[in-house]
Amino acid sequence: MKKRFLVYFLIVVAIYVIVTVLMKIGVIDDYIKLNLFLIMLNIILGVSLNLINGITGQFSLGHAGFMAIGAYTTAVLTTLEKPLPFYLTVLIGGLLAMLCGLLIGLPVLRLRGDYLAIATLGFGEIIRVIIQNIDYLGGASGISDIPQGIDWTGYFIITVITVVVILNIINSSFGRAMIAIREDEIAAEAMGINTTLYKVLAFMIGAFFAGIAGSVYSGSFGFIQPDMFNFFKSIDILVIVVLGGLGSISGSIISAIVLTIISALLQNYPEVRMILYSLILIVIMLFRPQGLLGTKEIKLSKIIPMLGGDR
Amino acid sequence: MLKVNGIDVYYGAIQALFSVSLEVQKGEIVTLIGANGAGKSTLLKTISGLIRPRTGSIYFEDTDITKKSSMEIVKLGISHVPEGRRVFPEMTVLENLELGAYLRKDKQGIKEDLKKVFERFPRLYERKNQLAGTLSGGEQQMLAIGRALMSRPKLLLLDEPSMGLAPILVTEIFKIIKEINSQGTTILLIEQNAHMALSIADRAYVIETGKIVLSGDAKEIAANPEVKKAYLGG
Amino acid sequence: ASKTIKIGVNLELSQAVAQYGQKELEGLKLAIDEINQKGGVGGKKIELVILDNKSDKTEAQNVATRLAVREKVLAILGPATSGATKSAAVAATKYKVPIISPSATDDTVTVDERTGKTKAYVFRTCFNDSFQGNVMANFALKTLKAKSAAIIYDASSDYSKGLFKNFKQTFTKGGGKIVAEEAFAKGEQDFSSILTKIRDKKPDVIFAPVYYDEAGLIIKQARELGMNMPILGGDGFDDPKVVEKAGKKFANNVFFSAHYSSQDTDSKVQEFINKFKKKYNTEPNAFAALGYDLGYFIADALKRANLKFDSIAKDRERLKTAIENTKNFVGVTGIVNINKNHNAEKSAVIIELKNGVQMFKQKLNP
Amino acid sequence: MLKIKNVTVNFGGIVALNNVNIDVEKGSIIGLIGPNGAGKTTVFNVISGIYNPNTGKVEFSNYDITYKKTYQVSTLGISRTFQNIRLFRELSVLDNVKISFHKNVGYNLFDAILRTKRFLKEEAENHKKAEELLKIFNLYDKRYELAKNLPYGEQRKLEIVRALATSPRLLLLDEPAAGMNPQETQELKNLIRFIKDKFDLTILLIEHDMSVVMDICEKIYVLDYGEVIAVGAPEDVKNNPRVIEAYLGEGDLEFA
Amino acid sequence: MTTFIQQLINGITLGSVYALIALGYTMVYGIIKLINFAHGDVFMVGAYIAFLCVTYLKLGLLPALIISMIFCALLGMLIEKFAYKPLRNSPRISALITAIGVSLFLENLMQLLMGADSRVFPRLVNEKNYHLFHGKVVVNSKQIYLLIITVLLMLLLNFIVKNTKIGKAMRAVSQDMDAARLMGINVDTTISYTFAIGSALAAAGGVLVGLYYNTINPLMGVLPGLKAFIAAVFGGIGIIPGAMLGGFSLGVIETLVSGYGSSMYKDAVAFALLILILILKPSGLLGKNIKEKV
Ligand SMILES: Nc1ncnc2c1ncn2[C@@H]1O[C@H](COP(=O)(O)OP(=O)(O)OP(=O)(O)O)[C@@H](O)[C@H]1O
Ligand SMILES: Nc1ncnc2c1ncn2[C@@H]1O[C@H](COP(=O)(O)OP(=O)(O)OP(=O)(O)O)[C@@H](O)[C@H]1O
Ligand SMILES: [Mg+2]
Ligand SMILES: [Mg+2]
Repeated sequence: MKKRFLVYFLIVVAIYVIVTVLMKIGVIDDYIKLNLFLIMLNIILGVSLNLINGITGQFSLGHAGFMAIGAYTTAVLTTLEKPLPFYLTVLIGGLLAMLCGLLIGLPVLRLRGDYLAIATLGFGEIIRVIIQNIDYLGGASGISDIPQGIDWTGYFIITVITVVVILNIINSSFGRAMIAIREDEIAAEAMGINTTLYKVLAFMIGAFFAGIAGSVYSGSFGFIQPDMFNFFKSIDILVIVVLGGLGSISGSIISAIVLTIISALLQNYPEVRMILYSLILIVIMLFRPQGLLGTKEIKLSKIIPMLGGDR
Repeated sequence: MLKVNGIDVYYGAIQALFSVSLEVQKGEIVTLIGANGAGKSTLLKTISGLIRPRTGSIYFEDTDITKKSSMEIVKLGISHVPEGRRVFPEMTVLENLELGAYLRKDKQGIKEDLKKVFERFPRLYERKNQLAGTLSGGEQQMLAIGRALMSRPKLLLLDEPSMGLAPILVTEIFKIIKEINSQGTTILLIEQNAHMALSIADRAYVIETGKIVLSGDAKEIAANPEVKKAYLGG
Repeated sequence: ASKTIKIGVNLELSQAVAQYGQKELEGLKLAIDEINQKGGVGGKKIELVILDNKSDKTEAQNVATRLAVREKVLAILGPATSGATKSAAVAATKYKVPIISPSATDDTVTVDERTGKTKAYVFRTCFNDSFQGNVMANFALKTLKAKSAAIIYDASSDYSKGLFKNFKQTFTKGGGKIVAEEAFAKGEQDFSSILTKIRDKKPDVIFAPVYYDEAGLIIKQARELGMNMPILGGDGFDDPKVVEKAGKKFANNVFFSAHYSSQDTDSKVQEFINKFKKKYNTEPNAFAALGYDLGYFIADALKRANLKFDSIAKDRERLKTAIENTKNFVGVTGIVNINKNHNAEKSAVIIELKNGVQMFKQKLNP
Repeated sequence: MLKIKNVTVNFGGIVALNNVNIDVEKGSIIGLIGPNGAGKTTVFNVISGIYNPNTGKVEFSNYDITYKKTYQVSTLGISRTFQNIRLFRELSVLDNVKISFHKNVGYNLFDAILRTKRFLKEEAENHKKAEELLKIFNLYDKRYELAKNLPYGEQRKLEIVRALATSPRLLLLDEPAAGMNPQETQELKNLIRFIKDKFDLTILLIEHDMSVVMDICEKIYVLDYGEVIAVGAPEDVKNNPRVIEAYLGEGDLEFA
Repeated sequence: MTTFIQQLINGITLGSVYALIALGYTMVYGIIKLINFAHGDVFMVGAYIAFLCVTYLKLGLLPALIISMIFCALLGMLIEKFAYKPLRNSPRISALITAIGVSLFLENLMQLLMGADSRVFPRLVNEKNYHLFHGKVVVNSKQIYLLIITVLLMLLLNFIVKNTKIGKAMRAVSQDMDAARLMGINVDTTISYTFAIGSALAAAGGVLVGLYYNTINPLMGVLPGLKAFIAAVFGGIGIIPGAMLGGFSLGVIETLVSGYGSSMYKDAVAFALLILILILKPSGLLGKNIKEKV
């Protein structure tokens, strides 16, 4: 247990150190850095939606709405006369999104499947339309010139925290309760699991991290507009999750990386960019119907056998 | 009439049947007994074309049906009553029966057969407009058999028709099987209730983890001490 | 030093608003081809590095960053829309590379929202929303003698909301009354319910700051509901499709502000229209004209910039200064002066549709 | 221990249970039999809170559980298996069992996120407990198999293990022997007796296999058309003419 | 009052458009439980094919409509074969992603081939306005056509599914694919037919909508597609009359909200109402709330 923890820890630190050094010597330029940010944002969004869709099996299409809440919270609070510290606004953004998750989750999570999808889609859109009509929030033109409050180190730490927290939840009795709901709600209830509670909990935690992603976005990209958080953004996040493999956190991470890189590479082909992108989506799904990793996780113990450990 | 020659069947990487051979003569009742997961249902599914064997061949009345689709196999006269009844739950009893005759074009013949099924299962006639999903287990079993008969099969494959039924219905179902057979339909029957199955069958096969280990006259098999111990409860 | 001058293009070429970006690119390419054929700028040809931002604001910043850091362009042309431009502006400021939008009309594109300071590297070559909104409000009040107006706008578009806001301000200040404010969202095709609502309010005019797709539908559906009052719009109306969609018999009593009039007898305008038709086999619209002007605009600035090709950062500064000093640049869409807020001061025209034909009505200077 | 009092359940027009009274004494094994569609499973569903009765009352240890939610019923100490197997199919055998420990878990969400000592200790304990349970049922060797890949009979057994893992006082088994051959059924009977003693259980059992019911039940309730038509010791029920007519039939086949 | 009637007419017209697309959506869903996100884009392709037939081949409305329906039927079958069939045994949501892929593909291919700019659909039918209540209520002849055609198609589709042999096969396939095979039903062909019919319907919808609004563009299917999906779910997904009812409800709700409330919040209020109704009726307007038999 201890040994494995140490190895993971060292790997994470190593990644951080290597990337930081590469940035210092200019191998990683600002363009790559920006795309690294996008990758990390997509990881946070994908992993958090995976908790709702993949682990708990609740078909949510409203993730962009939660992201919007975080994004606007930070945008507003860091542009006040007396701005709040950036990281405090990130926390507030996450918490507000979580609160919304609670308010939305309680009534709608009794719906199932596509009915739930429509209801969450609806709530995502409601959030967006409301923001769009609040002049204080810039209405349709959004908020620009948001101070930059976060750089590579902050991004990295927040991403690692998100992944670790969600993994730790999944690999606990609470995570197993959520998975049981996905597998068979009636059986889960019969085994003593308060399904409503855990559905709402998963929804709130997912919303929390989506809010954080929104905050971080505001604090690094400097401009937000309600449009950015529409239904299609939710679809984009869903694609990350399904492509990586429903329920697989490492899958979401890999798929966030792959999709972001593909998108960046396709910038060179303006005319056919989206055609290629759509074909890639289709082809990946045809060859890996369960997603890149299925429901499996990449585990160190499989790569480095001497670490042993359980399965 | 039916000849299965050394088939190997896989589910993905898992092999479920190992070089299984089996024969059914016209007019017979043949039963297949074996423990859970031995591969009985798999064999029936392979015969009716739901799964394909990797090697080996299956002949029905001298036609090679190994690579034929379910549709063609049904057309040739094989009907399969699957494990767990599999009636169409949101259709009425009547619609279920009509679907049994899906490939037939002789309206008059269908009408006659429908009448015959209702005569055999008066209970179904009473419930002909009820949705199949709301029938009780026994009624669903009758419907599944009736539906299979609607295609006028030469060979009827039955997969555990007595599962989950009340004792009184078990007796009833076996009676019906016997009757259908005596009217000219050949039957291949799978049963956990080996006792009953052996008592109505002409011949029997015993299957263990995907391999046929024993075959012969039903009476002889029933008397075999090994079989007695393993399948008849001592 | 290289043989070409690299200029980046960051436009909406796919997805939601590709129709604007694609048209601008057509105009822009036409202009740059002409310039290069005539020998380019100072003996060097202009090389466009064209990237698609897929109508996505994040991607607009991503593309701008790439053009600035990787492709090492001297300046970036585009994006077309205000939101994408504001997002790309973050990169422009960070990497000190000038960006020029041909059509981002939101007032705050070139100035910092909070400090009110001009963004050093952000420019545009079109007039902004407040100008157009004022122009149309004054036109309604003074020329049409309207006392009341209803507004239909796209709540998801900053362009539409910007015009709406400014029209309302000027119109009410001038003693007019806004009797209805109705919103819809992009992609809407059916306006009958809001029109029915407006019909009851009997306004003297309808102001619809929308793009041509919606404009045609609004005119048609209003007339079908028996509403014959004047319908006013902004430059979004300036496309032949408006008439095609509304139908000739309905395209009456419609007035809009535009960058130029295709009826303008000015040789520059007619020449452009002919060249465009020749190359692309369709009529140009306002976006195409704006894209075309942008090509000559950047060439003009490059000529005056005294580029030394010693360091890209220094050349960018020189180019920026040259853009800031643009005076009396003559384009198809009018004469452009860049003011201290990096906005283009240019004239607008008001066009009337009569039986589907564009008629020049008025010319208005800033 | 469990008292079902005058319970009636309607589905639209169908009366699934009509004024049913059932009494389960602590420490006993009670059988519930009756023709298909008689309402046996419905009784289980009412007890476990999946359906609410239209009228009547269910008491457990003198505590009214009529309108309790399913998970609350489980928390109070009643666990069940399902007639149509409802395992968590895509999960390992071990995880199927561990899920059932959830209601007794003592750490909270923050312990889990921060991996505190308390969390680690309890997880290790649960792991051990699950393995021990599986050993009893001879499923230990298959603990890492996915539940869906087990043969039918073992799936039924796993359902029982999973129910046991919630540490119930009352266990409801719905046709545990369905789809098993006589040999397997025999083993199952022994197993049920064994766990009853080992875990100090009370058991209510639905089964169509008379050899099971007659051998291990102390008392049998017979349902027909939603009504209790007979109650009593196995021998009495077996010879009750109403039960024979409605359910048992005239015994063996007499053809050939 | 007259305003209300006018608004109701507006709403029903808009609802017809939603319903028309929702029918195909629900039909495909009913059989293979797939949210066919590309449906809205087949609708767009249908409009373009008719547009091409009319403007370049100078065909009349009817031949253009028929060609477009046949073309889209084939397109639908092709999409099913290549993008959905290989995923039939995979999680439902995987096919949803390929559906999104197909949708993006069709949109962007059309943008590439025909340009992103919108096209004007030629006027092919004579329009007539009927003035009721002293001219206070206007009904357009196209609105009447649209409504009648939608209702007729719904009835036709319902008849096909309920009463014909192929319809029965479709229902059998939707309830139990393997059991359907055992009845001798060719499952692949049946699903193919379903897509063909659904896509032909979408094409008809595209042509009608193109005619009604006389404008088409490569993204015209996105919003109506989304709305139709919502309408189909709202009516009880998989239920044919439900799709129509859902479409009309959505159209009327949207119209009344913007007509009597605030148009700014139209979508938000419409969604809120939908969610409220769904919470009260969790399987849609016509969906039977079948409690799973345990
Ligand atoms: N769809 C499937 N995928 C993978 N393995 C399967 C599948 N269906 C059956 N198997 C495996 O194939 C083997 C044979 O199964 P089969 O259903 O034929 O057994 P059976 O003799 O009918 O058993 P039962 O008495 O339980 O019905 C078993 O080990 C089973 O786990
Ligand atoms: N959710 C439901 N909706 C409608 N009818 C139902 C429902 N659940 C059960 N029924 C009906 O209630 C009656 C009793 O069903 P139940 O499942 O309790 O029977 P059972 O005694 O368990 O039969 P079996 O031995 O076949 O399992 C049946 O007629 C059944 O069709
Ligand atoms: Mg079997
Ligand atoms: Mg039962």
